[in-house]
Amino acid sequence: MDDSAVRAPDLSGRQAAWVREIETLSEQTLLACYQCGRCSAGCPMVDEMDLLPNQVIRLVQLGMKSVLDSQAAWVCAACLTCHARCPKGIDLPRVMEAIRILAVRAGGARLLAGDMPAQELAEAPPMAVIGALRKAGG
Amino acid sequence: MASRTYAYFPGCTLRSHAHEYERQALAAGQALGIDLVELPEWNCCGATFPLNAENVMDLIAPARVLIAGGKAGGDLVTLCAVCFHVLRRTANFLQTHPFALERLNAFVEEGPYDGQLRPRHLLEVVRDDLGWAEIRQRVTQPQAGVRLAAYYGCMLLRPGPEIGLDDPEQPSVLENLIEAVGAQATSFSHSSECCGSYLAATQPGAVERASLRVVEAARAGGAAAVITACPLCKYNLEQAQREQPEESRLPVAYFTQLLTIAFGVDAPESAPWIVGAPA
Amino acid sequence: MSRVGVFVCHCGNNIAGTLNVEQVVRAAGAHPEVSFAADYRYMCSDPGQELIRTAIREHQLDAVVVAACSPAMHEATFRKACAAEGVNAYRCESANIREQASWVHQKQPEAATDKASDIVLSVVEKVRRNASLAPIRLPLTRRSLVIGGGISGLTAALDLADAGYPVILVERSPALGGKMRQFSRSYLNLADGEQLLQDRLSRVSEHVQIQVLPSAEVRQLSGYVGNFEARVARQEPEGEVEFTFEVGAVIVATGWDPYPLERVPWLGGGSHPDIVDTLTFERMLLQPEGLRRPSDGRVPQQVVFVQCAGSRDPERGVPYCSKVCCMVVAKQARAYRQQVPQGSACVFYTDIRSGGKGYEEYVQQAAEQYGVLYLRGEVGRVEAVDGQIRLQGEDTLSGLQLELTPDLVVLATPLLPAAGVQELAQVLRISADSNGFLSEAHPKLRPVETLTAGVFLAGCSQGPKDIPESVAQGGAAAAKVMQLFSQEMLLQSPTVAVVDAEICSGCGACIETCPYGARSLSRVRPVAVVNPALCQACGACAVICPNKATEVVNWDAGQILAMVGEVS
Amino acid sequence: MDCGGAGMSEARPSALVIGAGIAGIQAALDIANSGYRAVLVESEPSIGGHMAQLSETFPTLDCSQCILTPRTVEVGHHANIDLRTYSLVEDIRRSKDGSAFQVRIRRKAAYVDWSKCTGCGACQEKCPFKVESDFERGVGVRKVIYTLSPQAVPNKPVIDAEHCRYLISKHEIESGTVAALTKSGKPAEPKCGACAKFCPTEAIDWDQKDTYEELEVGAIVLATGFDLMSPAQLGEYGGGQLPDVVDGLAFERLLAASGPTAGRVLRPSDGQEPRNVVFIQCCGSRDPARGQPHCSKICCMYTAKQAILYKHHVHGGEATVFYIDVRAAGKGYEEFLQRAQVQEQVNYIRGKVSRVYAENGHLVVKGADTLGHRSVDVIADMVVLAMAVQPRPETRRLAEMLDLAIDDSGFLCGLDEELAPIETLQSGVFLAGTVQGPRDIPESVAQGSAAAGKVIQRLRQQGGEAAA
Repeated sequence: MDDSAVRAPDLSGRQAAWVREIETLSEQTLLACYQCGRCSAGCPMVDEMDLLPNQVIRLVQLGMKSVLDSQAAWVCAACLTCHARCPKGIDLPRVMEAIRILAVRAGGARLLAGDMPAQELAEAPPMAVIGALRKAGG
Repeated sequence: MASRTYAYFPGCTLRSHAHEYERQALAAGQALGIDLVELPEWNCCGATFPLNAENVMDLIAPARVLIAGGKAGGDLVTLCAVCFHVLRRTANFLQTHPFALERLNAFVEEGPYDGQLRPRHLLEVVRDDLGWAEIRQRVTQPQAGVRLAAYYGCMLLRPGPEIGLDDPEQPSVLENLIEAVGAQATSFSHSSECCGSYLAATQPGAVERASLRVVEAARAGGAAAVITACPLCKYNLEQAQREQPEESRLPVAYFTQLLTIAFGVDAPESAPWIVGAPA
Repeated sequence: MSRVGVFVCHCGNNIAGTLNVEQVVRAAGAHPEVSFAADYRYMCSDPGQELIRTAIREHQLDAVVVAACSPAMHEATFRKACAAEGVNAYRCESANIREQASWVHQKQPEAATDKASDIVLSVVEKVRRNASLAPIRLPLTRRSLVIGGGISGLTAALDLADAGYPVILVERSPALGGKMRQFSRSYLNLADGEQLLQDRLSRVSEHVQIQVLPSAEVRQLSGYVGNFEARVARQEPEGEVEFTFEVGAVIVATGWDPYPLERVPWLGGGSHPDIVDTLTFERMLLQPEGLRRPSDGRVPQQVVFVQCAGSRDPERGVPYCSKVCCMVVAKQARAYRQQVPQGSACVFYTDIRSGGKGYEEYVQQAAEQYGVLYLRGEVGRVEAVDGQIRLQGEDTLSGLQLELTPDLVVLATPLLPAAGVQELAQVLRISADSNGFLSEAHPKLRPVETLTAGVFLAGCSQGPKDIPESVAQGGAAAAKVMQLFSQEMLLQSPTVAVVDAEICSGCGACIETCPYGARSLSRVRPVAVVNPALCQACGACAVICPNKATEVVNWDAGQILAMVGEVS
Repeated sequence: MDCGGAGMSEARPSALVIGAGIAGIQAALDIANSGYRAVLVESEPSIGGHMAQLSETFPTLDCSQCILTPRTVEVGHHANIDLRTYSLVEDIRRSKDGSAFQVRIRRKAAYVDWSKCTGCGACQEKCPFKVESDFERGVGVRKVIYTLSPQAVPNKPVIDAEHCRYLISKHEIESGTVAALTKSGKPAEPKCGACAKFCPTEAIDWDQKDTYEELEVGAIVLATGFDLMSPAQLGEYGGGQLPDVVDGLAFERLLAASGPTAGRVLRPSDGQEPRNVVFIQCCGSRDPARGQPHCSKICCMYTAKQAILYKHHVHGGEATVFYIDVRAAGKGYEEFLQRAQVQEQVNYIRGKVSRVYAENGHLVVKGADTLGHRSVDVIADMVVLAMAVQPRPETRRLAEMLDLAIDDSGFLCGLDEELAPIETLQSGVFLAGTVQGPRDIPESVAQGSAAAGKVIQRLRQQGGEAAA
């Protein structure tokens, strides 16, 4: 991600509308996160992500809207490992879901059945297909 | 043996991909005096539990299953780990969020749902209603010497306080079951690591890498097979190995198969952990 | 002929793991005046002490050598055990074969064994020549001098006064209360510093046992524990007035001073009126019209707090952690967000050090409930460009470089030892560490004592501390004084220097050389005399005396030569 | 029972100090050295508390036992201190005029008559049964008749009735679960009894019962200290399941010269020297979701110390510390941390560990490096968990007895946590040390002294004359 180019994050204290939206949708207080990184330590999908899970929260804390372009939310399998071990009890999969919802609303990524690899669509059990459509289809 | 009757929700995957799971469960149930009576009418549970505040619409599908379960009376039992997860969390949510329940009831014709049902997994029925002693008694073909990896994945365990099926960090129900049929549960470092779940449909490469880590860990523990309660876990673990020569793949089996074989319902030869299993 | 008993301690494996204890016992046993020699796992344990007592009875011992750890550890233990069996305490000596042999020569067990044997035999040579002595008894004045009227000094003074002991409380500034008076509030109490101190201040001013001297400084302290004489100079409108007090104990509670802003130039210190330190911000929070920034009186909309602004920075600032800043900043950022709800508060930090009761929770609330944004990283530079403050920093967690233009920057600069404390330390004959904070007698177990008997420490004089710690230390120092004052007479070690008046020429060389000021010329005739209460038996006088007219009791030349003879 | 209390003058004003760790010891000594009587009650068989378990202390690396034993020995022989070890305070009631407290103390049956015992240790040597030792934190064993250490004060053993073969079989015979007569018709005899056979002074007393004592005191100091949260509560770290995952106190025992390995760092599973040790901080601390909300304060420093000592013990060994914030706030602490990081090359990684599991004879530590922006797996031979400091169970009982305030974590509250941290809501009841919250040794010592000061003040105000 090319966040390093952005040199003036929104630290205004008046949270941007999209940050508030994420907090409302996910019902999580993101400033509660003290960035211990435990979510990133245990995430089974972390190697597939362009941002560490804790950095996803960090960018939301800093008001960096570029987080909405990150792939991390789409690679999250909602396995709840991070949530189960978070010392502050933050439900990160809900944050990931909120980011996906915002991205879909913004007209960005949206998964349609036709987008899925044909083989997977044919072979995968319905629970995977339905799950993927519901998680990523908006 | 006194017979116990439960309402039973199969879910989509058991009717399309995991027929064996259902057959084994019904057969093992019969041997144990467990009567699983399928709901007269049911629909998909939704396959995921919605993780956002605007979830009421997404909860209609699982709520309808709960309503059907309530009408059937008694406990509602599922086999699929994901169905179980979605139904139990939906039930918990509606029980603790009266306003959401009220809103939801406005949308479902079959209702209203009273918010009181606690859906159960067959593993809980076996462990809590019957107990391991009864399983051991029923075993005619003890699986002595067979080393098996107990694989929970995510949905059966997390979030621990809400699901409450077992200790989310050090679970034991599958190990206990394996040992009840005379087999040995191996040490398995990845017993509750994620296989990649529904990303199978969108990110097959990522799922394959995650699933292979699970398979390799099971192999490292010396397991002859992986025992699971989830059709998606089974699919993902098997898919990840599809490029490997058949004889070197680590078989993945439902816990119910352990019962049917140990009870003599299915032929010993049908057990994947004997056929081609490493010593 | 003496009948010496030698007891060699294994100290678990500390000694026996390295050297051959049995060999040391044999070497000691071969000495003609050693009547009994034995070893045991732990001589300091009850059975170990019992071993000594039984041997004294059974072998009619009249002197004892315990070969074990440093005498600083257990000399008192073994002397007490000997005294209980009628052997004079000063006929019992420790031979240090742990710190001086087994610990330092772990790789050379044989050499260590030989060295330990030499040490033991040399101490045998000493102890057989030791005189039986009785402790010196001295009177004492049950009044104390408390230096510093901040929270720890006030606490110490009140505790002593409430216990019935009179106190002279000397404060450098015109008013009592110290730095706490300037605080807008504390972490837990909403009231400002002035109000929080109210109860203590009024009790001090009304207490019959407390005499307060504001605008005053201690100029000289002579005498010794229990019998000090303090000269205090007080600034009065008509000039300096000097007082002399006789006190038995001194508590130093001189607190801290703020670090000059100019010493953090890379953070813009001193370059712009809206770059302030935390103590200044405390006062700004108390402005009756509400928080206004100094330059133009506007309400600052974005405040950036910079922690470790000079602390933990051995190159440019001070090497130590100032301990209180993390909590001070959390408190101030919360207060700011309360006063200016639409404003933003960011805190640059390296590690948040909220180790204290309820502190972690307090900081978490700052972030969670008060919306304070914590940025983990250093601030590279703060500067004023055309009147606008520019701050360059980094958030190491996101990897973002940040360029901010805050309305106000609050620098959490280090706590410095109070100005003048070095000079005071010299006056009091106590030491300070390399950072200028006063040194305690032992960092673990004697945190409020100094190595000068009768002088105690409390609060930030010893190092940065928060309020509850300062209060506890004030109370602890007071307790140490109470303990001292509860003695009827002070007992002092009799192993001090003595002067043979027949030989002494009164040249004064020993007076010059004595580091403790324990020697003076007799008023009666030109010979040196020793104040036994001040003498620490260092022996410098014995070395310098051209006439061999002075020596330390039980460390006389004959003993030392005999000891040397044994090891050479 | 005779605990050495005979001859003490009830008329002398006295204070009760509950808990004989370093804070309680300091309070008792300061009270006693001021001429007042201190009754020091300790639930363990001997005094010293957690400090007796430590190897070296930060930041000076002084040997803990070495600096502690002069204090414990002084307590043991002090004319003004009445020591009541292996004892619990059962009840406290304030007198009608409010100035004094009636205290009831229960001394647990030790099955050893301490007035006869000389502490020779023959019983411990001959006892054939070993059990896991709490004092050694599970990495060492003790006999069923035991003292906590060879330097114990008092150095008198107690019998662990739960594991004693003789007492168990004696109970079986008395309760009728075993026939009262043997096959040959002789009365059944309890088995073993080795300690009694070899005791030279016949000090073993199989019929000893708990005994009770009532006394009146003018003031109370609560210094009941802390416990570490059990690693078993952190299943994700294999706590309680993986033998080479130990807590901070267990690692102290492995480092201590007086410990079960005589100061050699050997991992519990196979006795091998670990080449790679990972230290995880904030285990259960700063964790309102599943552990304790508070910071345990001491862990950052003892972890730095343990990492340094480990590297001194095992040359070429690698030490890695996972941390969130390193809290080195205290005199010389920051400098000590710098020493660990720079001179001793302890590897500090900012991030919390998610999981520890065993694989191929090693431990895999799944962590994150939040500054390097990556997840890291560290292969380790041993993992040390800096478990949360939490109050001891009896603290709550005492708080209820005395009607004291407790905080969310269960620690006792001072009258004003900032301005009057030593005093409590109850006049005459004072706090010292970690009973109030996590703190290090110098703070606990200062608080012990400060509490003693409050006691002396009170006793002097009550007009009692100190005995010189």
